[in-house]
Amino acid sequence: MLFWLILFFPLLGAFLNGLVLRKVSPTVSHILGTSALIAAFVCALLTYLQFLAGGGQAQVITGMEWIEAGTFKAPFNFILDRLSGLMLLIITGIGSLIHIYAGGYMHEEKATYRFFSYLNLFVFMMLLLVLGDNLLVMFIGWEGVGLCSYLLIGYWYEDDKNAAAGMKAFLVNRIGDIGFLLGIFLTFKYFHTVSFSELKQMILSAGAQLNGEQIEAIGWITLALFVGACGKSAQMPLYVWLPDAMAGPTPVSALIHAATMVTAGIYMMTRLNFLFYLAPTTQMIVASVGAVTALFAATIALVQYDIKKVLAYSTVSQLGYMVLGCGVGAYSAGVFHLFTHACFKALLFLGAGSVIVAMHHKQDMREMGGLRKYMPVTHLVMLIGVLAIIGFPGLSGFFSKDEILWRAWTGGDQYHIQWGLGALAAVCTSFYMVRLLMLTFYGKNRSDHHTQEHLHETSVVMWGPLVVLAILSAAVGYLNVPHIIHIPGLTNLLFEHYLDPVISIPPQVAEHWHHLHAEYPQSLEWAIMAVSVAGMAISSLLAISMYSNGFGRIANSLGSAFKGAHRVLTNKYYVDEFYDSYIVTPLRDMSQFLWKVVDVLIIDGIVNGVGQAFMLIGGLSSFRMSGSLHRHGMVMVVGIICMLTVLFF
Amino acid sequence: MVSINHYLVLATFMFLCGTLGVLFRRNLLLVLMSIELMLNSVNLVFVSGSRLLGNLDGQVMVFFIITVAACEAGVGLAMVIALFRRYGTVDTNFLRILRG
Amino acid sequence: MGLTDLVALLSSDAAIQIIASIVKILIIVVLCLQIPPVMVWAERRAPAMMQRRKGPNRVGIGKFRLYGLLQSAADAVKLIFKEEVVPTGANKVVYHIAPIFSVFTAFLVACAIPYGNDITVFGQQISLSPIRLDVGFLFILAMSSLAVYGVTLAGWASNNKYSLLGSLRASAQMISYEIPLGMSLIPLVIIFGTLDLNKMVIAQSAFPWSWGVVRAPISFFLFFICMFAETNRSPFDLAEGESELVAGFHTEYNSAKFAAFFLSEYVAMFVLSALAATVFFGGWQVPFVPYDLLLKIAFGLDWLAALVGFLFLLLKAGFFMWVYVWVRWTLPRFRYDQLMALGWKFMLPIGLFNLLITALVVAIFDTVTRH
Amino acid sequence: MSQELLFYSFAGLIALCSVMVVTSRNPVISAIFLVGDLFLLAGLYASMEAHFIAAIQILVYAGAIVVLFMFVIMLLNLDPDQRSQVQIAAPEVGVLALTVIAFAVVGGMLVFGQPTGVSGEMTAEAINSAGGNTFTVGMVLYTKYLWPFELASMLIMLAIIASIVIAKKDRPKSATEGDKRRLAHG
Repeated sequence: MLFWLILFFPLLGAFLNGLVLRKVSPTVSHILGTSALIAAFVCALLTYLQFLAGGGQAQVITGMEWIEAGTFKAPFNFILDRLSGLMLLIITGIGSLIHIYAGGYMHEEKATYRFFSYLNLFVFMMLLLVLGDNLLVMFIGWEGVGLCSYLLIGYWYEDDKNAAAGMKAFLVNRIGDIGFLLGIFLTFKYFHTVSFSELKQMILSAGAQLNGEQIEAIGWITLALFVGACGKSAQMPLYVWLPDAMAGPTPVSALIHAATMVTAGIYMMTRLNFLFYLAPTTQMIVASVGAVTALFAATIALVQYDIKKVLAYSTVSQLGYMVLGCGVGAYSAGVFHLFTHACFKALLFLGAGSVIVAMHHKQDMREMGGLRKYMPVTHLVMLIGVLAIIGFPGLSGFFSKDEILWRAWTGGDQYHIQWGLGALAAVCTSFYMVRLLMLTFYGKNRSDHHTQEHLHETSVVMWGPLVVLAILSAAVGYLNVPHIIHIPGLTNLLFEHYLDPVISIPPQVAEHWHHLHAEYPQSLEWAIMAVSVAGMAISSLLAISMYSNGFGRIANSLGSAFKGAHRVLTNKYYVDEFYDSYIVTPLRDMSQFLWKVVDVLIIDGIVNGVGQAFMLIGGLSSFRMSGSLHRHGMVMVVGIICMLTVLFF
Repeated sequence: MVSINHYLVLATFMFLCGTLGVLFRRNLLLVLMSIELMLNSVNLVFVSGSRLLGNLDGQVMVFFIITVAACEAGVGLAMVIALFRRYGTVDTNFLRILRG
Repeated sequence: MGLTDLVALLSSDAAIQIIASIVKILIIVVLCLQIPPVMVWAERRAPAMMQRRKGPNRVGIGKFRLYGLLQSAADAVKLIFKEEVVPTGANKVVYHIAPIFSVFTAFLVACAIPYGNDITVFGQQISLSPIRLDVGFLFILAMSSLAVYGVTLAGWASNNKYSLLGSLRASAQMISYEIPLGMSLIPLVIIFGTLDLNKMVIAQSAFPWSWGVVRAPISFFLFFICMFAETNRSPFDLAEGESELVAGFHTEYNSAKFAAFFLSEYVAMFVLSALAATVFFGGWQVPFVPYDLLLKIAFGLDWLAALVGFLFLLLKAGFFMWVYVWVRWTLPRFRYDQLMALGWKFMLPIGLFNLLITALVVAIFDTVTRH
Repeated sequence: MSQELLFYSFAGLIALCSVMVVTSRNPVISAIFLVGDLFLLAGLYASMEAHFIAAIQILVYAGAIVVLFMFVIMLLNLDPDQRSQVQIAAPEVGVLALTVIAFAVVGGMLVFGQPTGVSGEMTAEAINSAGGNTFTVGMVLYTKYLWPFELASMLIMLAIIASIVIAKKDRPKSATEGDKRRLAHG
């Protein structure tokens, strides 16, 4: 019962806000939307505690029948296990905080019922995605969150740019969805089920020997599903939509494009980890794509001026880490990074949102600076967020990111390059995040007089959630302390053991993985950690020295010394331009051809021709229509009499 | 004892009256009334059949037919009124919009 | 055929029933014919009482004036012996049929009211309503829905625009209020679980706390309003609003045919009053005296008990008749759109809601008592 | 004996009324005869122990539908010359003859036909012991025919809305030029 309420409340909120209470004031819609989510969070928490108290065994909750055709079955069943329970808490918990915050952020808008309705609907869809026990229910959620993302990116749809950004997100995601759909089709073709629990049982049961065809199919299935994950989780080469998605309101960026929706790909891969374990080639591809994306996005972020763009590329980069973690088989590390990232990236986005509100919706960091004295609370929480993301020892990012890098190194010799890329990306991360902090909060204020006059700390509705998130960002790292560090009273690798029942290595490859884990000495782990911390420290110091007072001499000279590289980075490697001229334009030309020639001339010609032919024939025979009701009735009666006569005699 | 044949013959006669009314009366209202007559003859068949066979489905069917007849009369009369407003007549001799 | 044959024929079961039916119908007709004079008298004396004047008190036989009661008799005689005038443009057949139809339907409904518990005569059980059906309730609704024809046809056949307007108003009003009327009574059917009015009366028992008015107060409220609207009585008497429509649908009627309309109107009032008493106030039940006890008090004579019950029914119905008069001299007339709005936008939704609630409560109660 | 007497008197009156409905020149008279028809049919139903249907027949048909007809007739208040005349031309006569003959044949077949069919359990005695006609019909209606019943209520809802929309007088619409031409043509 409680479980169903989790799903019910956000849907109710969306329904009420979107369809019933459209005329109410923004405050009412805010309270409605927020309380729906808080109620869902309370239910989720209770459900989760109940679930843990029950031993934390995965359970399938039977809903209603949905699609049944022959052997194909896709009921609305839901799975509650340690993974989905955790996601449940992240989505509803962080979602609640962001909802509270959004009330402050959106309070100048007029029709916020739309905003909160979409946001609640998003949460419902995300819950569906996370809780679904089969690929199809997950796909509904998958598409639903895509839809809500589209609607929210284009929330200020009067501006063409925002509408275009929404469209871009939607279309790029379509490419990924094709992969996902292919994955579903292939899964059903080779395993005759789309249910996670059945699939897991089939793969893991020792007796079930998969035949060669199925092993080969797993490679393709995982690859296809990974394409889907690439789309949703913004990996190369489908990441281009995420930076543009920042056109939406900042709470949306925080909730959808940082904390929850974009992690769907990682969630999906973790959910199906037993399949990915059986496909080493795919894992190699996954790890490579993740590492490359991490570095690629991080380098772009080095030179961006828009505060939200920096965070967007940072998100892409961090998602790359998580994907890297999945690729090297360290799913628990990936999910753990997902968890910590959800906390600190939501914090960073919301902090940036506060800055943007204070700056009257200016987002260019060149016009900021010195905000520390105007916004002390925001500064403090942003500082914690930045330290967390760059992996400052003791904060959450340190534990989660290092775990991924360590697992990448130990994943096997073939993964050392990926480790290198990841470590380099970490260096870049600390540079651009410190740069962001410096340009925003330190140095002299560079904004115009009018803006400067109105600079002030935001309301408690906005900084309250920030403080909660800051505490979370600082603290959650201690859930997964690596086993070389001993903190009294804390169990090492708590989180990893927590996820053990979900991460299930198939018996065929189990030996290989257990073997890998055993062989590395502790000193190596210390060394890897030292490398990361040193890189972080050096690049942070570099950034501080370069940007401590706006764009210093070093920054400018560096920019002019590497003019070419700077230009390439500023233009984001010309990826958008490349896509535009080699994919979008040819497609548009082809569509023009299909429209103007095939559709209008040929198809319409045939359809209209048929209609006109009938008009012609009808016109020729219409002289028999007298228009008299009775004549028609008589013809009918005579016809019936004739028919009956024939029937009887 | 009155056999079912009696009822059937009576129903046939009513149906004949209804049919002729539909075919030969020029007043749309009369046409609608004739249709009611036909429906009633069918109802009679249903009820007598229900009694003969000891099966209540026939009576339920009559219930539904009465429902449909009510709807038909409501919509039909609304159309008659709309027609009268537009053309000032309900005589089918003058209502030949569909003439080819 | 000898005398013994005749006696045998007359004492056969079927014959007893037929004779009983004829007697019952005669009693009802005679009873109903007494209603208009008494009511006319009441309608004159009551306002007089309210307005501190005397009212008719002169007409009498010799010295017996009977508070002017005989004024009505004199009026009736005058009315019937007036010259009949038929308007030239009238549709003669329909003009004559309409009042007959009116009286006919009013009397038919009056025949379906249970006037007392079943009695046994010559070993035959005889119910004290001429028309005893297990769907008696539906019968009453069906027949009262036919009352509208008399009004409609009369107005149309008179070939007078005031008559036509009055009849259209009256029939629209009657049709509109028939729906809330039915809606207000259906909850009672649900509660008592029967369509047989006599069984309803028995189910209510002699104790007022189990009467319909206690079990379904909202239904009674709706029914009470519909009573006035259905009979076109004040405050809903727009159909014959003298100041607007001369006299409504019976403007062109006079003499005996006018008397017929008069009769049917008062019979309809009586029927609704009796129905209210039957459905909501325990019908022929004597308050606080269960029928068994009543039978014992009446020396075990069931006809005597039934007679007492009948008198109590008349008493209860008479109260409502009095309320009719009372309201007429108390409340002003509604406007037509107010009337329609009240019927469709207020009474009907409440009726539906009441029906839903009653059904729910009964369903829950049944489920609870069954387990 | 009395059953047959009842049937023949009712049947005769029904036939008479049916003929009068169709042949009366005045629609009001037609409607009155239609009411008579419905009333007599209700009597026949009652004689066949179908009390519920009989009551419904009067309540709905006579009490509502024909009243509606009456209303519309009065509302339109047709001129005498608009009350319809039967036009008889050659094809009409042919169809008339054919129809009458066809119905006569069917009637003749029905007079001598033997009914066949699978008998159910709800004989008059069974119905009485099960709680009466209304009760048993209700049971069938709310169990076996529950969904059709709900659909019927939907249908009524639709019909109400449709009638209001069709007959609503939103803005006076006079006949367009095309309509006038067609009318003149016809």
